[in-house]
Amino acid sequence: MAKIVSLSEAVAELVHDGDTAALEGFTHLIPFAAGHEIIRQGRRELTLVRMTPDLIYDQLIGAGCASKLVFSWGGNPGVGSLHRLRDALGNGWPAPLEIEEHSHAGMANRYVAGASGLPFAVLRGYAGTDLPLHTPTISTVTCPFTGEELAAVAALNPDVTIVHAQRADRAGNVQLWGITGVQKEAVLAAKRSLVTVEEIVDELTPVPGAVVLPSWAVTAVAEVPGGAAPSYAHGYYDRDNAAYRAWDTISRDRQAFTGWLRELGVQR
Amino acid sequence: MAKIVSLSEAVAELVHDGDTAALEGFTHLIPFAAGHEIIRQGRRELTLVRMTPDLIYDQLIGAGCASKLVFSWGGNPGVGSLHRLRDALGNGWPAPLEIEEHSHAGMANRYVAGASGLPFAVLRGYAGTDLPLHTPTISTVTCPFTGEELAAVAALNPDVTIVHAQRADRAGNVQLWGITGVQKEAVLAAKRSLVTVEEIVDELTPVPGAVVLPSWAVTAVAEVPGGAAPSYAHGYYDRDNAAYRAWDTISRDRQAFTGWLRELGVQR
Amino acid sequence: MGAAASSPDYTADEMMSIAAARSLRDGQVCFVGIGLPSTAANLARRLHAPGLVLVYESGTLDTRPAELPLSIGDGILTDSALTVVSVPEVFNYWLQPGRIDVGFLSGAQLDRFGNINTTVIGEYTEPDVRLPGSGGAPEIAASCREVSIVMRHRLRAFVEQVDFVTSVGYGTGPLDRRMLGLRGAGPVRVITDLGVLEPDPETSELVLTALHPGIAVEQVRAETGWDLEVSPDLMVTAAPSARELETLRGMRTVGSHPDDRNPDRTTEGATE
Amino acid sequence: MGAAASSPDYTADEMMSIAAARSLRDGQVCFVGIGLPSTAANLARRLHAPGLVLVYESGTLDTRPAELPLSIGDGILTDSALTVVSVPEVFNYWLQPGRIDVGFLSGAQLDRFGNINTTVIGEYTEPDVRLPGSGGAPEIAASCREVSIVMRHRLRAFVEQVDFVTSVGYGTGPLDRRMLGLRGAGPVRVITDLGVLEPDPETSELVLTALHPGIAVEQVRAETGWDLEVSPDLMVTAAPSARELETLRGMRTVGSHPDDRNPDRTTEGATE
Repeated sequence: MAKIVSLSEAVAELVHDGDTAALEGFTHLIPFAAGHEIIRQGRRELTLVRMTPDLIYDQLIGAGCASKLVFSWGGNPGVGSLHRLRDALGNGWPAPLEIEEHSHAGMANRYVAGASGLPFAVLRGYAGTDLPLHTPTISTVTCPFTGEELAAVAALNPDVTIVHAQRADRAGNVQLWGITGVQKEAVLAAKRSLVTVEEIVDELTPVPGAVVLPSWAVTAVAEVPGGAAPSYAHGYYDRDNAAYRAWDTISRDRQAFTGWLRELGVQR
Repeated sequence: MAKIVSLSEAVAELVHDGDTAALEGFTHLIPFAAGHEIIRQGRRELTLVRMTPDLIYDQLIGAGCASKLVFSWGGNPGVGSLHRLRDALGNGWPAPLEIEEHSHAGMANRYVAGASGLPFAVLRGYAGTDLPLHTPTISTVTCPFTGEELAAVAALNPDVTIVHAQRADRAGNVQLWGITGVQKEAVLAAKRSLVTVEEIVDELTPVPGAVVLPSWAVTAVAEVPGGAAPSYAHGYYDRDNAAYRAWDTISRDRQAFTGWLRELGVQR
Repeated sequence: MGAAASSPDYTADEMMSIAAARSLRDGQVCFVGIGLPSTAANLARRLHAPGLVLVYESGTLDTRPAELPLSIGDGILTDSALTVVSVPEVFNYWLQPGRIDVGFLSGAQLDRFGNINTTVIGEYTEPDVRLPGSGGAPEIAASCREVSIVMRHRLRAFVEQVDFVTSVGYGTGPLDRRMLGLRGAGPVRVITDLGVLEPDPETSELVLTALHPGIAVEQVRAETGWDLEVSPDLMVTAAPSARELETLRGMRTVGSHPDDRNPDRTTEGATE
Repeated sequence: MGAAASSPDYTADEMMSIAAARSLRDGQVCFVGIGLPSTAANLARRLHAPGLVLVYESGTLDTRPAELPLSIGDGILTDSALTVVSVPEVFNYWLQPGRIDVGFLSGAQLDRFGNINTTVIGEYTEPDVRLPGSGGAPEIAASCREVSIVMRHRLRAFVEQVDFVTSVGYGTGPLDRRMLGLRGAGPVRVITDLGVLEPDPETSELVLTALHPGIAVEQVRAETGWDLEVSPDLMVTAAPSARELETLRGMRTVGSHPDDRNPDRTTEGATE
């Protein structure tokens, strides 16, 4: 059964230096508040896993929390590049960053395999691309019935997955809706999981298109209203597109970024 | 885009002698009316695919429509055995019946592979059981990352899949809810598909837990109110448990069964 | 035969259901087949385990039916479920990775190593009796953290070796599960209408560890097709309490009918 | 440079979006990346293809946004979708089996065989420019029945050979797709702000098949890094109609802002 705890307790207990951590949410419901708490608590040497690194990983990388990034598309959606990511990759600032690069289909299937208790997943992918030359978690398998060769990707089983959802009930059952991305798979693939929610309610009224994560499949739930901003929480608040644009300016410059970190409450 | 047609037209056009046909629905939403229409139109030599053959396949088999059954659990749920199935297997009446037998997990994954355009699926299954000795669509694959051996099952791609749903709109988009079983996968795995629905409506109001099949993924839709009886359609009518019990008596006896066929409008 | 003669207050089947219910602990996640397992799990939920989480292979997660379902896919399971997932999902995301604490199984035949047959009696190609088949059982047996087997204790069912291995218990001995890559612990108890069998920790062979009240060891051995060993710590099951019996008898099956008094007619098939 | 000088009524980018929109037929199912593809597809839906089915990789199926989304996962896509599925499902059940008629892609580099690079300029381990990466593009390129590429025609982008193959066009020639097991037809057209390239049926090399109004062949060749062949049947694109321009200019991006006038700033990444 999921424990209901504060965000700082949850991060202190569930996210350790050196962990493989996945913060998921496909544009929608990105767990920004949890990411910021990881920065504040000064975690180091994380392997950060996420299909679309987005601002949240640009911030974690810039803050020096990560030593490796596993991803499939690293940009500021609708705006441009992730400058902290580029600075880490190109100049090792503030720390060198290793990468493991996949396609979306590959990453999604890695989570599916992880959630399914399988060591790998099969897909039609990567054939003819240069990705397998650089990514050891891409291989091939042969169909035992047809002899056809297909792509195989290694399962992802993060030490900890963090997602944001609209609601949980007092028993810790979680409900999210709108674009639900790979959140279910990312939570089920992980050894430990934290779900931050907009609100904790007495009862989870059914919602069309909702994904429900039973309490017994989640480690901890923390109530964090606004915890997905500047991304959005369908039915609660909209995406703050201006903040995404403003990040382009902040993140281009190390000094501006350090100022942003200071505002977050981080001294460096 | 799905065509909206009558049930008899749909069966005439989409189900051919010798086809591999899947009529799916896990206890709920079993497409009985479509099955009866196949009996009436006298199809022969079908390979019938279904996780839980249930009464509908007992009827099709007894009527002589099938030459092969692909399945994972063949009983009258909550009542007992399928006597027409047993008579076909044991005595070749009215025709010999070949079987291809799986577990539920295997069958479900065969549909998943079929829906995904993959030739096979991987699962933890069958190890140590006697099923692989008799079922050639069960094999093994080795994980290219860990060396672990896992079960592999061949994809199912029926010539035609038939399911029943609560509603469709006039464009042929389909909506079903409650226990949704493997219906989505069975439809997506098939070359052609027919969905019978309780009603055709102007607009598909969203329903919690609903699966929506877009019109462009369905071949034909036929309005058949009550088309799942004596199984049930969540929100429309309940399961007729008495009919399931009564079938035990009818199906035990070839003569009683032939009388039932006659009532269905079949002369033999 | 069985307990009914010496215990006029309850039937042997009732003792079996109650013993099965008692084996479940509050908060466990239980994968439930129809018939006896469903009766036992729903009974436990009404007695000592209100937080028992029931998962049915139809995809209904954490369901709390007010009445007993007649089949694994009854509407009553949907209405009371926390959520309903697809059948591929229930097997791939919920059962396969080992998220289920207890799987309940039954069968037409059970052997000394806890292997279950729900496929055929006799040869596969020319069977004496064709049974329903596997359903979800092989993977329930493989993947649940532990398995409980509930079935009536009859000589024709408790056999030296099953005619067909539908679901693996311990295979041919204590090393097989690991060699086969099965990650759950396997069958940790067999609850019958006569008593309870458990695997010997050394050999994995099922031995008699408890008798229901009024049942003699010889009665059990007479209904067992192998030379059944008896645990030195043989227990006697507590008789059903008034509350247990009352609760069990008060559970009504959906759309009920005089025939529904025995909700276990389908025990020959492990699950649907 | 480009068309703007000779055609004061519209920009070269507008011509490109309109040409891309025209390439879509009513009733097609289209896998849409953000930026130019999303603009073109939504424009087509408002013009001649009201029944165009848009699928975004965020899992929104058959979505009809009233405004243009800024990102691939905007709420506006959910609100107007027939249904929303998970990201694994959109790739596995919808893209992979070949259910999508047209995939729209863009890139930082495109080569003579239609291969696309959205990963790095330079060496992978020591890149000159690190680009966003693959996103959904490799499998879109592999599995859609056909692919349309939309990108600005610049010498640095239209190269002899891409530095990194993120998404396969025709590989090294006409036999590669079959040998690689790719089931879609590959890129059937490249729509730029100068004209249209299509693969030669024999060699699969991209050749110039249409010029936008006011553009000269030499202009295109000057912006192409290989010895661009010109089709003997070279066409001239029809200039944008008033209705096309008006509709394009009337499309507003969600939460719009002066910067949103160019909804294609992210064309360096094929999709998110």
